[in-house]
Amino acid sequence: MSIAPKHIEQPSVLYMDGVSVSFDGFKALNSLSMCIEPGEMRAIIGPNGAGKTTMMDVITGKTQPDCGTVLFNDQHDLTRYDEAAVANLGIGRKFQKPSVIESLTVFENLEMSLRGGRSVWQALRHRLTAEQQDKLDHILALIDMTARLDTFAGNLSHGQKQWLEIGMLLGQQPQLLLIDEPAAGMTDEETMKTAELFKTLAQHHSLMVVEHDMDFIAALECRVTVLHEGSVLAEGSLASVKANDKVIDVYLGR
Amino acid sequence: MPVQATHMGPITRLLTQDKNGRRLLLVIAVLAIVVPFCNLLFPAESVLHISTYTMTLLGKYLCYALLAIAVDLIWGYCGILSLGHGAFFALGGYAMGMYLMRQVGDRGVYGNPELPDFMVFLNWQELPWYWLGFDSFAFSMLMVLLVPGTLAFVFGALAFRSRVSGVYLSIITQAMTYALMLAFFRNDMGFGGNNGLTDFKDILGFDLQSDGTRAGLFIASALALMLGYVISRVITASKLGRVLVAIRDSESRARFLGYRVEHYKLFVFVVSAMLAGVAGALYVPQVGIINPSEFAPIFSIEIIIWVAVGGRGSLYGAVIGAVLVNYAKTWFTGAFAELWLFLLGGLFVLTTLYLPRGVIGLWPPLQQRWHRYRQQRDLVHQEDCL
Amino acid sequence: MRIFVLFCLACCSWSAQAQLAEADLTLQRLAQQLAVASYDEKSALISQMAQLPAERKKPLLEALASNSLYSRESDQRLFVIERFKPGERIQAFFYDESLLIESRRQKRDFDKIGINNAIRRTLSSELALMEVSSGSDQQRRLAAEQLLKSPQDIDASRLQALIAQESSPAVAEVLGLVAALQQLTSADSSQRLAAIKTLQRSLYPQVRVALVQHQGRLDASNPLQAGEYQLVQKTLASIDQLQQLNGYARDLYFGLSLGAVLLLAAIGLAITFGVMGVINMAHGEMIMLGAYTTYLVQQLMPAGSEVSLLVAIPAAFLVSGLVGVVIERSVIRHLYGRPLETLLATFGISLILQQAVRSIFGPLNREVATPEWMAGTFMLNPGLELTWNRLYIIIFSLLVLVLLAWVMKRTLFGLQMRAVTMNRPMASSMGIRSGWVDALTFGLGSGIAGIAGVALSQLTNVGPNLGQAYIIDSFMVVVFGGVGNLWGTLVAAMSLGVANKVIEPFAGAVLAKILLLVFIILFIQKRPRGLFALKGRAVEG
Amino acid sequence: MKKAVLTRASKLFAVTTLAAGISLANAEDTIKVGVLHSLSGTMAISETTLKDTVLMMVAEQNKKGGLLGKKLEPVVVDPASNWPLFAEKTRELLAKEGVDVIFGCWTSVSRKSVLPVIEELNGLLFYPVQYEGEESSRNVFYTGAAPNQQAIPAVDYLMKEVGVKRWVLAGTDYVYPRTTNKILESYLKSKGVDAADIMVNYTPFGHSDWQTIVSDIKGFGSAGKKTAVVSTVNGDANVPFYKELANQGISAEDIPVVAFSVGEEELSGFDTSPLVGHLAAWNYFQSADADINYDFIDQWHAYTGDDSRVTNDPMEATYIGFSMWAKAVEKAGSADVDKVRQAMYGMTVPNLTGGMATMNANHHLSKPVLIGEIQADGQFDIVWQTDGEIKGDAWTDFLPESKNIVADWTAPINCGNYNIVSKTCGSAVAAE
Repeated sequence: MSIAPKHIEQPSVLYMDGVSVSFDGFKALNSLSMCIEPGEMRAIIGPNGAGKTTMMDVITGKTQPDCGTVLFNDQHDLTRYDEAAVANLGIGRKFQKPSVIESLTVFENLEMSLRGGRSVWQALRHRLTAEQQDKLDHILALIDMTARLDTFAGNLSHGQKQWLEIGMLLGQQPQLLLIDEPAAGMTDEETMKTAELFKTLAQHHSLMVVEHDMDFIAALECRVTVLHEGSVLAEGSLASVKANDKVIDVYLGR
Repeated sequence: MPVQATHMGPITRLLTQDKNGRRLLLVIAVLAIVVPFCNLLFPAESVLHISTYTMTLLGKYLCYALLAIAVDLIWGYCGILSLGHGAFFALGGYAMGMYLMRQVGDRGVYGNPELPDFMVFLNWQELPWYWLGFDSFAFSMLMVLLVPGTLAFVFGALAFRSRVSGVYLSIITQAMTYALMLAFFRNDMGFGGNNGLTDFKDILGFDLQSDGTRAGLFIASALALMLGYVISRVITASKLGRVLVAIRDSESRARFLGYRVEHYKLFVFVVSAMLAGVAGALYVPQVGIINPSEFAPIFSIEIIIWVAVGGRGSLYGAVIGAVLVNYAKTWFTGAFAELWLFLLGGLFVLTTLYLPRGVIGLWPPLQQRWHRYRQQRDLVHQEDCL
Repeated sequence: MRIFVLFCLACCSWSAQAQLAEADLTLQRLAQQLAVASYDEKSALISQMAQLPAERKKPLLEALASNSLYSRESDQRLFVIERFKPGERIQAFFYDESLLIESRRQKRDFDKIGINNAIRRTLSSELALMEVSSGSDQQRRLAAEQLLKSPQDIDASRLQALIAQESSPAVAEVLGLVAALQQLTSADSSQRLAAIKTLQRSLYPQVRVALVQHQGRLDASNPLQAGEYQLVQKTLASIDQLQQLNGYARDLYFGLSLGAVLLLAAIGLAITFGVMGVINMAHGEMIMLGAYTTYLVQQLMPAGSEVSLLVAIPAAFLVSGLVGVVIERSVIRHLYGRPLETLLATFGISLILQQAVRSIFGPLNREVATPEWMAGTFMLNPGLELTWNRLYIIIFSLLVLVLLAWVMKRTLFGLQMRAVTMNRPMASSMGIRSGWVDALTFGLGSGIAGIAGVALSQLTNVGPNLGQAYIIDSFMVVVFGGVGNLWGTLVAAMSLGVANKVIEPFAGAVLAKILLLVFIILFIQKRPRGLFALKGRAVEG
Repeated sequence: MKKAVLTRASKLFAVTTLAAGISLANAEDTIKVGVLHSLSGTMAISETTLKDTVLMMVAEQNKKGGLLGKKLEPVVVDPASNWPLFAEKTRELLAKEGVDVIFGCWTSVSRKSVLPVIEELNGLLFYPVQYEGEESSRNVFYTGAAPNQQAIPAVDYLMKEVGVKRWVLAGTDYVYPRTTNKILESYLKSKGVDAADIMVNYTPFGHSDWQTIVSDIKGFGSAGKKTAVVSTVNGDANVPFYKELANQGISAEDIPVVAFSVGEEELSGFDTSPLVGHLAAWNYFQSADADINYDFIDQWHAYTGDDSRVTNDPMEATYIGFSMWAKAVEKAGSADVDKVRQAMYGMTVPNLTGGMATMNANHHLSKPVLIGEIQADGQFDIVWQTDGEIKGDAWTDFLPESKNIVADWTAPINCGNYNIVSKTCGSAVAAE
């Protein structure tokens, strides 16, 4: 299947067209095209080396593509921005390995993530406003860590770190969230709780979730894109994708 | 509790929360008053007299302590391991040295009112342009900040924008100080070559040989150290400080949170370089000489070692480390002239192996033991009462 | 008939012997005069002695040239004394008498037959003349080259006779040049022109000097001399052109040899720092230990000084390697994952090692002899003499690198080493004893540093500060080349060496070094992970 | 070899126990002798020997019953080749230890660093190394050579005896070579040497790659005129320099090198056989033929327990300084600095080359100048020497700015930089 050329009347949060990246001759992304609409939640699956992480690197400004277009909100050419600028445009990223600041407390981690005040001078003069305090309380409640706000992030369990990182994403108030394998290392119960959380989030944000756990993806109840060798292999509902012959061949099939 | 703390101003927070810092400031303040007092007011025979030797030695330690704080600020809090911080220290020192040299005026051995002795000696006809202005104290003090600051800015802007990090950054800072050392060794540079700048006469009209001036310099060093500590503490206690820690622990997380890591690194690198410059400027009049060996890479490594011995990432640990290692060096080179390298080397190895958090890492366990002892004693006491 | 011939031969040999004996007596008489002669008189005496057909004149003159000829005050007997040290025996030259030195004060009894550099010059040209008619091809050529320095010292007809009987074309050519230099001052212009033609393609510096002097004697405006003047000028121009090419070649060679030194110094660090991630400040001291091992090996086998250097290579590898293993097991083992603390600990170790060496061997530099086969120069052409030791060091450094690359890529140990450094837990779970591999890897890096010490002992001071001189350069090379990449280290070392030597002639040694440091700083901005950085996701972290 | 190592180790042990013991036996009835030489760092290679020399002299003096009935007590500190540390240690010696005299320093910069402290606290320093001159401090006695006691005679020798017409002045880039070369340049030009026949080259400290420079020297020397190299290359850089000279086949007959910083000790670090005939200029060589010298060498070997140890010029300078100081203390009847200083002027003691050393009022010695040729055994063969002793000149006459300055610490002048034209002390006044 092929993605239709971009129509102005169909707005998108993220638009990628013909993106290719190669490392020393190895094609990590091969003319990848994809489009995410406002408020959409999208799950990405694909075998190892399919280019999932590289795709996220390209979106977040970490890796420069060799060619192709990456547009955010139909106006910002993301290839011209670096990580910090992309983040400040409103794209949050969660890594596969939980990446929180271990020698800061839960509270300090979240405080750092709050939107605004990114310049050195603002950071030096920073005071927490009542509005920001409310926002923090809200996030703490959402990720269920109100009781742990003084704990050093390094002392949290794996699952808690994942949640803290998601909390930090929320603090950024991004339009688009890129989430890499959130369910890895979580108990079944935590996994389902996370899926519920994402569905809540999807009411206000666009989400792109990379995941291996099929149960989790099923619980998300969203469109699924299958990546293979750096390009899109199939796209549609989980059921339709699962029925796709090509997908069965490379990924699900024996 | 931290919720409230963040509502308070950083300085208030510093005073209420930084218990060890308060103790340190108190100790320095007491030193700043007592040492000059005992030196000037008590006669040499008195038991209370503190000799000029001890005072200049302590003054030197204070300068080193400020330098160590500068290094701890970037290494302990931001993870930038600079193996070239001696360069900023030396540049500050040279700026001060140039002022002191100009103050000599026509009292040099050749009596040239314009040129320092070494220039007369090497046939310089006129003062090079970069020496202009150093007859003014204000200008020189500005240069003490600006020269190291500008070098740090240019170097940092290049390196941090290109995302040079880790050992690569350490090695190019080392290359920087090494190149500067070679350059300053050249007599053609106009900084006195290997002999450097020496034979100073007075500062702001006060005779450098007099005890009063030395006491004044000692107080100035103590004040500079206290100020340097407070500035560093204000930075580390603010949100800026937490961003620095975030950069140290996970640079990419900080980036993806939208912080321009290079700006933060650059800011703190420049501040640190300026602190180092001030330390150098106060050091020079007290030891009486500035020479390119302060640029030697080994010296910069030694600074790192002071901080590591004291314990990085706490600021007061750096102060303790600098004083401790330098005191050990003073003592060893006098008492065990032939063996001191064994002792110093052994100290470094043992510290790394058994005190990974430095000397200050010893404190919490001791404190805990003390508390337990007190509790037990109280318990026994209570039982006795019963 | 046969008897007659035999008789004649006997007669001849007897009379020859008688002549020889007589010549030796004259030699002795002249030699004894040396003791009281002035420097000018000595020169004359030496020339006279050189003319004698005496058998022993060569050893005598050689002893004189090496400043070891003494005359005993009491009886003017001549003695050869190599070193005046109590406990050594000295030998009289013309008499069968030997003497044990008991005290330094005995030196009083002897007068040294002093020579100065002018006499040394006369002596060496006389000795060269003696050798030019005897000795091997190589010796004869060297002797002939010696004659180039003072062509007027030799009689023209004698020179022609030498050329006529010379069998080796190479020696004959040099002798021809000597003759041409002589003819350059001839009054006959056709002879001069022929001489200039002979000299045309010669790159010996003496030839150029002689031509420049000759040009000075000529008057360009004189029509009789104009042609000759132009010929000289043309010859000089072509010589200069060739010399310029030689200059480039020389700079390149110097650069490569400096690069080889940098490479040797850095290779060990490329393992301990590059592969293992230990910021090894004690690396320089491993080099120093290697150099001291070379010294010790030479002390232990004084007679076999020619091979001692070869013995020192494995010895230095073992000594430094063992020290490395001990350091790894006792200190560094506890510090994996804390690279910056390895800096602190190894710095401490380097101080301890420096002081240990200073305490055991003293602060003075130690003498490491250069074996005969490494000394001196080889001649690519007469204008381009290159030093043997540098050539050996270039080859040696490449050998070490290739050997190391082979160990890393092709042996089981290399495989385990790479496995452990890439993924320690995985390697351990596969049954690799990672602790053991770590120790050996560190030992390997240290041992190679020790080998570098053997090479450096040939070039520089063997003293407690040896290591300090190379540690910073080593780090620069490894980082410039890209940490963890052996070929990067090679390219970095060689390019820094050559660049340094290309810049040095016009910027000076210091500025060249400063420029290179600035270049490295800027280069790292462009490629933050050195020349040969690994790309892609593997580097992430 | 093994024995030497063992004795060294045991000596080390002895010294440490001694050091520990001394601080305990800190009694009033001793005269304290400070020793301020680097025992670690880059200068340890040269300075450690001088520390041992002083300790040997002290032990010798104590065997003779000390001075004024008191024992001498050495106080050894290690300024670790760190220049600010020299100043600090001087203060420690004078203020904390209360030493009566200091023997120490090697490099000019260390002396410059010590100078303000020793003047402030009115101490007494004996400085035993040849240096650039242009200095005379009330509190320092300079027992090494001034430029007129080393450089000028050496150049004279090369010019007159060897017929050198073309000169390479090669040195390490610091003040001693710079000054010496400046003096020599002006001296050579005054003797009619063309500027094109002088090549000046400076290298950094510890320079180790001499290929290009030696090859340049070779090129410069092949221009047909007799060429010589005047080397003020310092310390560590000498070994690679000489090794490169040997390797590139520059022999003494072609281009002799005369060095001012290379003595027996430097030569003991490498094989000198390819360097036979190269020269050095000093005020002393170990090969000097004098009874007092043989005694000194025997004493040195006995003290170090190693009879391969060599002696050198700075050791002789230390020896002279110590003997003079001891004699001055006896003469003054006190170790008080000012009294000793007064007693020093005109003081004469035998030097080790068979002559007499006299201390002049400018704090510099009168010494003979010797030229030696390097021998295969690492010793020098003395080929030339001045007729008598030459008086050290604190301020050279060959530089315009110091031409009119003299030093004289006796009445009525009593000044280290006295301008003989304006007849004032300190040129500051003279300039007005």
